[in-house]
Amino acid sequence: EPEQKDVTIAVGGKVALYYLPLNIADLKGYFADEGLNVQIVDFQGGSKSVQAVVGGSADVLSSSFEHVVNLQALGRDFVGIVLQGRYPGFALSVTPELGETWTSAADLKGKKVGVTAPGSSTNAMVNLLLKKAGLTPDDVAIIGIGAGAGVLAAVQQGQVDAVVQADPATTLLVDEGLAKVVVDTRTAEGSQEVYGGPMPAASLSVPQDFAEENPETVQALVNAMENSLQFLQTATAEEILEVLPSEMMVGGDRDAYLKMIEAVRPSYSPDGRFTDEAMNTVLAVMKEENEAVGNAEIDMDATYTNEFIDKAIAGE
Amino acid sequence: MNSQPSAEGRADFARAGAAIEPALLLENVVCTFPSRENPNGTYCAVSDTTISIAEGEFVSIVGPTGCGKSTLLNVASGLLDATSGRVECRGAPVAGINRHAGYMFQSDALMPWRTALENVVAGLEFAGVAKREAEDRGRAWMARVGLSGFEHSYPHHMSGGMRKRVALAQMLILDPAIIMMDEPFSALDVQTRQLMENELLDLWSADRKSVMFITHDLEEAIALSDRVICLSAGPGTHPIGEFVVNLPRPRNVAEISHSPEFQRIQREIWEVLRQEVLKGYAQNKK
Amino acid sequence: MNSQPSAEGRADFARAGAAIEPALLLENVVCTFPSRENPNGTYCAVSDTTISIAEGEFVSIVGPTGCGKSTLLNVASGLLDATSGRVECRGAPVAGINRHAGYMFQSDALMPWRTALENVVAGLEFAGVAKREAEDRGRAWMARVGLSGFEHSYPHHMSGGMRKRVALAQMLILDPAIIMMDEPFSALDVQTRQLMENELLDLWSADRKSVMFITHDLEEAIALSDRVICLSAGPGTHPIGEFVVNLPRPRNVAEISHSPEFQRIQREIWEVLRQEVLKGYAQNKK
Amino acid sequence: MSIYHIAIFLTVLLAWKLTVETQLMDSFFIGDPVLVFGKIVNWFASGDVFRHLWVTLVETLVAFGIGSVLGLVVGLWLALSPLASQLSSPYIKGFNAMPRVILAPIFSVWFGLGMTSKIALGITLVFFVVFFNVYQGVREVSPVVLANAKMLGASKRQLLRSVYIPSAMSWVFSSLHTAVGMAFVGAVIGEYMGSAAGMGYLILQAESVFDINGVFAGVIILTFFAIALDYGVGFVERKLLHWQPREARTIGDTA
Amino acid sequence: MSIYHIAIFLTVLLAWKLTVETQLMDSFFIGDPVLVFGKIVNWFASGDVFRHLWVTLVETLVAFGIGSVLGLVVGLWLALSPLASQLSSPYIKGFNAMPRVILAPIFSVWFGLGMTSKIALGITLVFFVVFFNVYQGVREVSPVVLANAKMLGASKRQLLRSVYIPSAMSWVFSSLHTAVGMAFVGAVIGEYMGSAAGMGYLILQAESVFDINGVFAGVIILTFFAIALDYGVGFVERKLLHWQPREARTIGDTA
Ligand SMILES: Nc1ncnc2c1ncn2[C@@H]1O[C@H](COP(=O)(O)OP(=O)(O)OP(=O)(O)O)[C@@H](O)[C@H]1O
Ligand SMILES: Nc1ncnc2c1ncn2[C@@H]1O[C@H](COP(=O)(O)OP(=O)(O)OP(=O)(O)O)[C@@H](O)[C@H]1O
Ligand SMILES: [Mg+2]
Ligand SMILES: [Mg+2]
Repeated sequence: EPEQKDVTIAVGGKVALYYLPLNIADLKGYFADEGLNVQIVDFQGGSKSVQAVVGGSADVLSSSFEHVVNLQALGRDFVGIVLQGRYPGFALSVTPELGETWTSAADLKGKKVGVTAPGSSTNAMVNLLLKKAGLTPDDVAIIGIGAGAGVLAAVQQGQVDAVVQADPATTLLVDEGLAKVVVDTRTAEGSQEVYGGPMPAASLSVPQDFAEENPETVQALVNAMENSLQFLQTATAEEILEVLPSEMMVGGDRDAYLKMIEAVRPSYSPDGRFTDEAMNTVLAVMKEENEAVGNAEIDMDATYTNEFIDKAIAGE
Repeated sequence: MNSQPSAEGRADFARAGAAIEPALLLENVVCTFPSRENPNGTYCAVSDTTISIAEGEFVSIVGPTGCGKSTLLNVASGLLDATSGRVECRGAPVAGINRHAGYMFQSDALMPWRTALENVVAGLEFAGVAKREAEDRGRAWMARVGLSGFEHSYPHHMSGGMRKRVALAQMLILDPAIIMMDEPFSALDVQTRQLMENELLDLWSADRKSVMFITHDLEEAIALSDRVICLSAGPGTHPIGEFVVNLPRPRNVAEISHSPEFQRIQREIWEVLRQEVLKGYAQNKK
Repeated sequence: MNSQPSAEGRADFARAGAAIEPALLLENVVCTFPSRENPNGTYCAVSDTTISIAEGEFVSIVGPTGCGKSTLLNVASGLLDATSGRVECRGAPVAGINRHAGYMFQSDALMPWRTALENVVAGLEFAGVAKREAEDRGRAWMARVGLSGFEHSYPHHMSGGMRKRVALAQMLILDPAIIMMDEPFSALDVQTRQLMENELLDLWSADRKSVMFITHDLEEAIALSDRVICLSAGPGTHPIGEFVVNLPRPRNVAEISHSPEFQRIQREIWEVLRQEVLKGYAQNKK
Repeated sequence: MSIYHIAIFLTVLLAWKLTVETQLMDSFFIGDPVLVFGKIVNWFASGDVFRHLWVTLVETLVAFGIGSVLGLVVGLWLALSPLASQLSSPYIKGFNAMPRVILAPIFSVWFGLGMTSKIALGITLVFFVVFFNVYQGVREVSPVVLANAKMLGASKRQLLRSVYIPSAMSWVFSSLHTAVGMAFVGAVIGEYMGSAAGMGYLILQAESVFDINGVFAGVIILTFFAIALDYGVGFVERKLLHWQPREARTIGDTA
Repeated sequence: MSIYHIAIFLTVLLAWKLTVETQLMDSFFIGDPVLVFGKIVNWFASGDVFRHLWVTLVETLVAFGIGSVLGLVVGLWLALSPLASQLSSPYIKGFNAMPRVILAPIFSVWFGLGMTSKIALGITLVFFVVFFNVYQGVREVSPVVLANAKMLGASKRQLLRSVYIPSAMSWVFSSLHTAVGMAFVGAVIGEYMGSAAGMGYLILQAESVFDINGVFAGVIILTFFAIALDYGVGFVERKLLHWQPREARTIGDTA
């Protein structure tokens, strides 16, 4: 029996494929099955959802795991309870002209690179790539262009030469022939190339106190998520699509959407567990890219727990 | 013109003037305002009024307060459209602003954002007169109305009488062919008033303008005019008497009031008006 | 009080009144305004003026236009602080609004968002009189000033003279101990004016209020007052003459002007004023 | 609503449709009026939209009401108290220039994720618009009318009720027309920044899946309600300001 | 800027610091004044901020200028042309209520990601504030002053210059005070939604990594500039409106 039945989950950009496991759990009623009454509150950006949970107006955070590490550096103890994605799913796409001659991130020198927002994970990815290529962030112009229709406009009008975006923006860009993917972290190889290992993506996390006070609630959440992840592993793309309401279908184009689901499927975590390798990767990346994390002592063991997910798997 | 207690010879002058095209003609004018007393009610301020002013004629209009004098000037100046009736100026129907007329309003109408001098020269400025020349003429007019030294004062820093004099200069500087004045001198002391009246007469006699002059001061009306028209009390105001003033010109406003002819006319007008006011007052008082 | 051409016996009345605490006392009042002509300049409108009004005394103030009459009323009513000098009302210095006084302004001061009746009863409303009673008294006053039937008209739908009468009723309905009026009747025709003057005299004689009355009409000033004060032309206005009017009361405003005493006083005042106006005018005209 | 309004409306729609059809602009960015219309019909037919609309309308109305009253009260207070006005003026100006979106997270800490935080955001927008106009309106009171009321014995409170407020009314209403818009903007932006219901939420959802027609459908529905609310304000305005002097007109005046 | 203003300012800072120290409120949301101050000093010392500040100021000023002039012109036009006003009124009201943030992507389609799109956003905010006030201001012109000017022979154009505009000036300035804030909001929100530089960009960057001190540093810098701009408007206002009737004062009047 969960201690707290009504749970508010904060998420920035709910309908993004990035958070598909959460949406499936909600839409297929897995939360309800566990006796939870979940309300998903949507925010305009990831950082806004974090603020809502820190401020106590939401209980559970569905965000990229990097936020959990960042929060610890700021003295806010959150624990990741289940991982939704094992690869970030971002892709660096460049204009077709640039794509033809593309060799490495060094080609970005002097170019305008669009990211979702300055300081965000997409910005961090650009910085990493630049560093690998021996450049600094000052060698390019970083432009915040959001993740909506503005991305297509910016590329179409040549206001950016390259963008780092998740899906659906990436797929849409490619389908429209506006851009070519050159670095793709939707796959293990891409993640390896950029981050030096499997980079954890979306996760569910809760404040430390919440986990201590409501272990049954957390367990129920994790159970539901585990079911959702299993479903994603086993179901066909069509079956997944069945679950989703039409409002979530990007551009209303069924075939395109199926293709998109296929493309991102490998990036979902197969079991929801946090692996040591992933934890090391994210710490290393964050140490370099985030000033607060760079200056802080981070105890990675405190940022996540596999206790609940292990129970959930065992309970199957 | 229901009753006409005194229709002397000079009345023919007015008639004749009318025949050879009056400077200003109001014919069967009716003005009905929406009334506030009841939602769909109306208030007939002026009913079936015919007034004709010949070229060069000085006509005063007197009547009980609230009878419709200002309303008539508004109609004659083209600011207000009559409910029915014909308004003509020098033979042409008045549509929109009457361009031949200068109008000095009863209430404060100076532009508060302009200094006295800027107000006086406003009309010249609108007519495209060069700034230098306009200011020179403006200064001269400020002096004529006794306000030298107040050129740069704003209206709200002037007394009621000073504002009136600025308004007077503002209108007269344009030298309009038809002058309409609504109680222009009521805020002035007797002496200043006489100076201004003489100023007006000088101007008028120089090139015989037509004047439509509203006043509550019978002496003033008689001293200045060729003809005095009395209006009845409202509602449904109409002329109830017309008095031709045959006193010789040029007249000195301060002295003329002692002549017996003057006093006779004054008594006559007084009588007509007194009954009218009492009637209206009784009516109102129920 | 530099010159005092006529200091009859009744002047002692005023003096005596002053000794036993005048209703209103202005002592050595100076009013200097910032001038617009040059940035740091000043304009001394009133200089070193002493005026005392006894309880129950009716005092008229006359003077050339723009000399500072309204300024004095503003000081006496507490609306304007004098640059220097003492202002007392019934023995207490006036600080802030003079609560004993009712003031009828020279310019339109009605609240445009209230109908005539609502304007008339405003003072009663402020004093907390019940709505029903206030309206009844308001209606009666509307009738007294001859405006029955216009209760629900807004000020801008009324003529100039009608607005003045509403303002009159608005002030008198409060029955103030000291009545100050700034050219109250100048927008009224002669007959209505006499009706209103008589109305005012009735009210005044009923319980002997003190009145400070500004007018440009000498006949009016003499007919109504116990004393007429003449002011000099500005700048630096000060009293230059004080005339006690010893005509018997009750007076009928329409008839009194024929008495020889009346005409003598009128001539005297006239003479004093005429010189003053010409002086001011010549000065202004340079 | 005359025939002309409808004609203009149809012309705009036609121009929009033509722009899309001729590919003058990409329908991906400006949508397609037919699809937008379909979306609106669909929303209302399925009843999905009512819950969201209700939330947004309540937020808007409450923000509009509270914000206007606050603006009125503070505006009156500061206009009549020169000291308070002088001391607070830099802060008021500063707050007015503060991008409110940045306050959204703080509001959700204080007021939660429900309607209250959106209302708070709306109030911060409405308040200033009304405030500045009331402040100026009070200072524009005719000095002689004010002096007259004082002489008639009005207390400070009565001056406020009988002179300052009526005199400033046309200023207030002018600002209310702007404020209607601001209240909607506040509610929708608040929802857009983070919420679980409301038209802003709906629009954010549509935007996330690049459903530009959904975005426009939401915007158009909001617009209609804004116009309706504005008509309401105009109605009250005409009732309250019927005393205002306009150019005189006689009956039968055809001008 | 008197000693009182400084005293109040220090009190506010102290209260802020105390709130944080006593954990009355979480410094995660309201930052720490000392750190905020450090951040500002740092930004200026390193010169990082100048580029961003410049961008935002230019956007703000241009939006303010164009928006105000447009508001003035359209306001005058519609106030003097009843037909145009009647036909366009629902559209104006609708646009005013449209949540502008949602238009940001469309603006970047039309105007690119540079300054122009932010200026456009700012204009849409400034315009309506000025417009509604000018519109009302013109209709409040004293009928008798207007009639007088007409009788003095003023043409339509001269009426505009000599009567309508001066008479509406205090309305315009009242709206300009609100508009200063709106211009800043427009620029910052625009940058926040997508840009390569500007204070909004800086704020968003800080927000992404939960650097609330950075956010506040940005907001405070903006606020100071807004106050400065507002003083500029106030200065021009006092110059242009010095004719306005206020309660009469004598020299030496101590009240
Ligand atoms: N705009 C208006 N709406 C309704 N009634 C009006 C309007 N203007 C004037 N009236 C009415 O018309 C009548 C005549 O008004 P008008 O101003 O012409 O009087 P008047 O003769 O000039 O009076 P006064 O000598 O007092 O100035 C009055 O009863 C007034 O109430
Ligand atoms: N607020 C002010 N600022 C500057 N000067 C002023 C102000 N008020 C009045 N004055 C000046 O003071 C003088 C006296 O003005 P006041 O209104 O008292 O005259 P008045 O005697 O009432 O004249 P009138 O008979 O024309 O009403 C005038 O010269 C005027 O210019
Ligand atoms: Mg009149
Ligand atoms: Mg005066």
